[in-house]
Amino acid sequence: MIAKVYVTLKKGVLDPQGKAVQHSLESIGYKEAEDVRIGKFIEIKLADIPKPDAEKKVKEMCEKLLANTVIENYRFEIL
Amino acid sequence: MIAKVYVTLKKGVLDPQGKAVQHSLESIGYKEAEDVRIGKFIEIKLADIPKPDAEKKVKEMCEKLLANTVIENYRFEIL
Amino acid sequence: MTDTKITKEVVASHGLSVEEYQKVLEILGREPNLVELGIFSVMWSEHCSYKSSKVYLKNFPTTAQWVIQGPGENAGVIYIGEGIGVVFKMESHNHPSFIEPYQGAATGVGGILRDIFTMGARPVANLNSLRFGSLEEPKQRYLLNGVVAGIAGYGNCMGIPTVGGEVYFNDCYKGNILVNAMTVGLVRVDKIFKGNASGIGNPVVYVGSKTGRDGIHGATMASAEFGEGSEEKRPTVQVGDPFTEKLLLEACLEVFKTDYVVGIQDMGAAGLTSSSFEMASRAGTGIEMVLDDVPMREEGMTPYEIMLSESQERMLLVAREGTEEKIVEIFKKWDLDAVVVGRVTDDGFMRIKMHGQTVAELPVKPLADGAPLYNRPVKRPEYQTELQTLDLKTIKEPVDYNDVLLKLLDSPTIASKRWIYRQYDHMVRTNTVVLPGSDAAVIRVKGTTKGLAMTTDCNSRYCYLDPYTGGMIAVAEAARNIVCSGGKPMAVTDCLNFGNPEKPEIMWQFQQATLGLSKACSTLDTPVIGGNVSLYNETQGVAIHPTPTVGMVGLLDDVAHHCTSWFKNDGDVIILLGLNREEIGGSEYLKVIHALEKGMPPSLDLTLEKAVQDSCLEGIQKGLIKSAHDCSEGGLAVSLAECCFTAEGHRIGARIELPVDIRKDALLFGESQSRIVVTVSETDLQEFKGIAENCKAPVTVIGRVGGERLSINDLIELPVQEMEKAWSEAIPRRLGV
Amino acid sequence: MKFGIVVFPGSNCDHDCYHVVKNVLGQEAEYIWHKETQINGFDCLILPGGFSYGDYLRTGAIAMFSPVMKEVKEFADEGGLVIGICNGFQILVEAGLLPGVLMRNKDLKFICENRYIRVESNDFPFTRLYKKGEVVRMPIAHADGNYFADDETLKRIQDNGQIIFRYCDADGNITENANPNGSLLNIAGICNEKRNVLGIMPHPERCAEDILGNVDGKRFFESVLSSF
Ligand SMILES: Nc1ncnc2c1ncn2[C@@H]1O[C@H](COP(=O)(O)OP(=O)(O)O)[C@@H](O)[C@H]1O
Ligand SMILES: [Mg+2]
Repeated sequence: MIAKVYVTLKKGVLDPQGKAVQHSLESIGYKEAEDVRIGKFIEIKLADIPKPDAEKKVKEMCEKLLANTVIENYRFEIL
Repeated sequence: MIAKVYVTLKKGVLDPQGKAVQHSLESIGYKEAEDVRIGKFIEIKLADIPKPDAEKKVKEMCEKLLANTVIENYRFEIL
Repeated sequence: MTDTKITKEVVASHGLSVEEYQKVLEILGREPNLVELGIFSVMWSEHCSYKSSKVYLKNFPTTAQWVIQGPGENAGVIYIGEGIGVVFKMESHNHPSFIEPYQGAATGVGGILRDIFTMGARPVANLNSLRFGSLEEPKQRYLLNGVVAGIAGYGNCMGIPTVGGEVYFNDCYKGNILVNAMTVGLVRVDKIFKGNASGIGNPVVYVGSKTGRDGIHGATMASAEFGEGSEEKRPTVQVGDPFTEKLLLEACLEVFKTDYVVGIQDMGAAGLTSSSFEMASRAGTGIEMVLDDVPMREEGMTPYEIMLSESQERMLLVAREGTEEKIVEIFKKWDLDAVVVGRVTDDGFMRIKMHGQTVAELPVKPLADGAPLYNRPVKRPEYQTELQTLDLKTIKEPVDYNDVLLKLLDSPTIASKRWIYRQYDHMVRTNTVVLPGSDAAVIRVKGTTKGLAMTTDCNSRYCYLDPYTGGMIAVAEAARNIVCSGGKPMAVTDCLNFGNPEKPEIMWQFQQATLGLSKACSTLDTPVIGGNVSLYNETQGVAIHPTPTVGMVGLLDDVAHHCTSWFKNDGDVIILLGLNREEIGGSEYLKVIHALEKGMPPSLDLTLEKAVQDSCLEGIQKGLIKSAHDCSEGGLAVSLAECCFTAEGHRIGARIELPVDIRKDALLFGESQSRIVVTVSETDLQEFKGIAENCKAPVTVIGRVGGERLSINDLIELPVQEMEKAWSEAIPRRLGV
Repeated sequence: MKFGIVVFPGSNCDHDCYHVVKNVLGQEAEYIWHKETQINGFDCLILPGGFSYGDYLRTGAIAMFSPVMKEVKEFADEGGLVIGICNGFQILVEAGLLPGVLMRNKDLKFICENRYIRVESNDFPFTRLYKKGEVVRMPIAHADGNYFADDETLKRIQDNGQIIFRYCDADGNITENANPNGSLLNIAGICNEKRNVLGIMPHPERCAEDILGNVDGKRFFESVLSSF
């Protein structure tokens, strides 16, 4: 079982990294990239546990460790 | 139009960050997280251009800047 | 938005008291609108107005022949000769760091750096003073990790070496950690810039990052006691962008080389509001600003949000008329926005416009300088007498002194901080002559023979037990550290961290501590040239120990004559300068071994202190002293142990014979002040003794350097390696790394 | 000899390199702004340490697109001497002038401290004045110095003698303990096949003066001089 977690910066939170990348893309000719936000993509290999348990656990992991909920949002899917 | 780019470490490339996170998860009681790999999740807001063009451009951005193909794979979707 | 009705609730939610709001009405002769209320609220917050502390700050000695700029500007400046000024200041970022340790600490560093380079100086060194609860708690480990990474992340990227600081662990900080950051910069004294909006008609230029909705009400947050619901305030955290700040630094320094700039100030707490009001107030002018032109990161921002945003990496600059375009050009080179957002006016009003409407119109002076000032009630706490009572007869002397020494070396407050400073780039700029790990850090001043020594110090347990003595000791200890590195103490910046000033007991602590600081600064001739106050460091009614952190800078005329704390060569003579007294109140020994924070802190005799410091400094300057290390937490035994192993890759033992005329635990672990352990070679002994006698400093030869063990009388006998292991692993072990 | 020191936005060891070249070695030095599209008259280029573009995305990744990099490549192709120190090394690998990548340190932390490194090869402009196998002490200061390359590349650079510096202990042993960041084969510095481009993670410019307590890095610069 695999959990895929997406951690993104909350709206309105400055993303210096995204800003620098957008700027760079623009300067090498990709004007169509109007905005860039950079987050994390985390893949977790889970032991085989019932899916509802997995959902619960992964949510906890996100809250406690994977996302900094002060400035980040997260979502995940379990496959 | 939004491009979502996922950059992940190639198989076989060590992921110290993933390992550290797995270790922390374990130490706070999440034994079911057997392996963790950490990648990037990049969202690009694109100007409205035809989708095939967008595909081509985003692929180029990935090859040139967003991923280092010595150690990373990428995939993307355009929405 | 401007139409929001100003109800009692709205006023209260802006942190203004009923009386304060009354004063607002008097000043305006009308009701403020919401934008105006927001401006009042941040300008009159404790953080910006110093309304509770000002009466006491007035007591600080602030002048000396070498002081070029005292308190009142973005940072103070001292003169070190050859046309060079040293600019330095310390500031707190306590509350934000508790909420988001990485970003809180990072933006704290970013803020203090801007205070320095806004003066026209190039920052050359960072320091910090950090305090956490016990590392046995996971939350505290998380906070330590985040804060250190944040300081490193910002300072390293800026290319400013972080050369020193201090870290304490005490339960009193578990709900209110302290993160105080200090920056030292160098400036040519004829090129100092100030926060002045003078010259009617001059353009007001906004430079740096775009404005977002970051940290709105941050300044008010820093002035409110933490309640249960403070986690809710999270989105007000700002994210730092050290890369942009690095560009801002270089761009500003480039602009400063021209004659385009009339005045400049960073947008720190309360952002555009405080920078514009303070600059206009200092110059006695007004400003008319058009907010539509402010570079914005988000859509639909209101005037209220723009004025109160605390987005980082921004400056407000007043330029000579006609130079606008050239300024814009320079900032453009560094990929930064620079936009004219207003003009200096002559009527003493701040007039703010947006969408063609005037959204605020406020008199500058009353807002900037007319904040209500409080002479808050003061009361010695009921518990103070009991706290200071310590009957030595009830304290059992230990059986195994080796064991006690090892336990003290393993106490995180005493232990090696290498895990922390290893994450800081402390060598960039190739000036760091004495790296972290000795007493004060020393950097050279390129192009001269000079060096600067710098340190931060405060033992807050002493301040808790007796704030007056504690305040004095903070200064004395800082000066002692400077002297041990070969510097002459020059001046002080402080960061006064206390609890809720509305409580008379806290205000008493504040009063006593600042009086103590003043006394020591006067006697040691180290004026206070700037600082910062952080109040309301309380959680659920429990305050931190009073923590008046002292940052001090000293001067070495010849940087080659610097000194480090560790023993150098076999056979060197070990000398104690100063006196051992039977003082164990407030010691780390009492806390770690007997679980008590009680008693009177060690006494401080400033005359003795001066004598000890003078003799040590002269001995170093004459090239006689090979190592110098002061006695602080853990007392003489810990100091001697540290001298054996703090050198990089070089351990060496010592044999010590101490005269025993006091309790043995006090002798070894008591924290009597005004003591320095120095070493000289046999051949220099007489000459140095002569110097010490001249200075009236008590000198005792206590032993010799050599071997692989430290032995003290028949009390301590330990392999250096074993002591080093305890000391160096204490923090990493607790962090589980 | 004339050195050019390339300044990217976020470079922060540019002044340090300049200082050593100019004031310690007494040579000519000039800064080169990263937007420069013409560079002439230099004998050696230094890409200094720092955080070009904030190290955002990946260290060195954004800087490789700076206009000046085209010039740097041409200069290197024509056999000019190019040194990348720390962030400069990271830029050179991202730009493909050197093989491999520099990943996050294995303990994920920024590390600043003195380290021992062993000089693996001295038939080479940048190390001529060191002895082969000599152990020197130099500061490191980086968060991403963990050298990685695929097996094939690694074998190739080994066979070609492109590994110039390796982390070791005080006695010159290449051990895991002596490796600060997880680098493969304890690699601290490599060169290209033509041996005119060098990447080094430690900072020789930080240990080239007596007052700083260590002069092991001085011979690095003197080597360059002597081979010119
Ligand atoms: N504890 C203090 N001791 C001396 N001066 C102080 C103290 N606190 C603040 N000051 C001075 O008051 C002025 C305003 O400080 P502050 O509001 O902290 O500046 P900033 O606007 O950069 O936050 C500065 O000149 C500062 O040096
Ligand atoms: Mg300021």
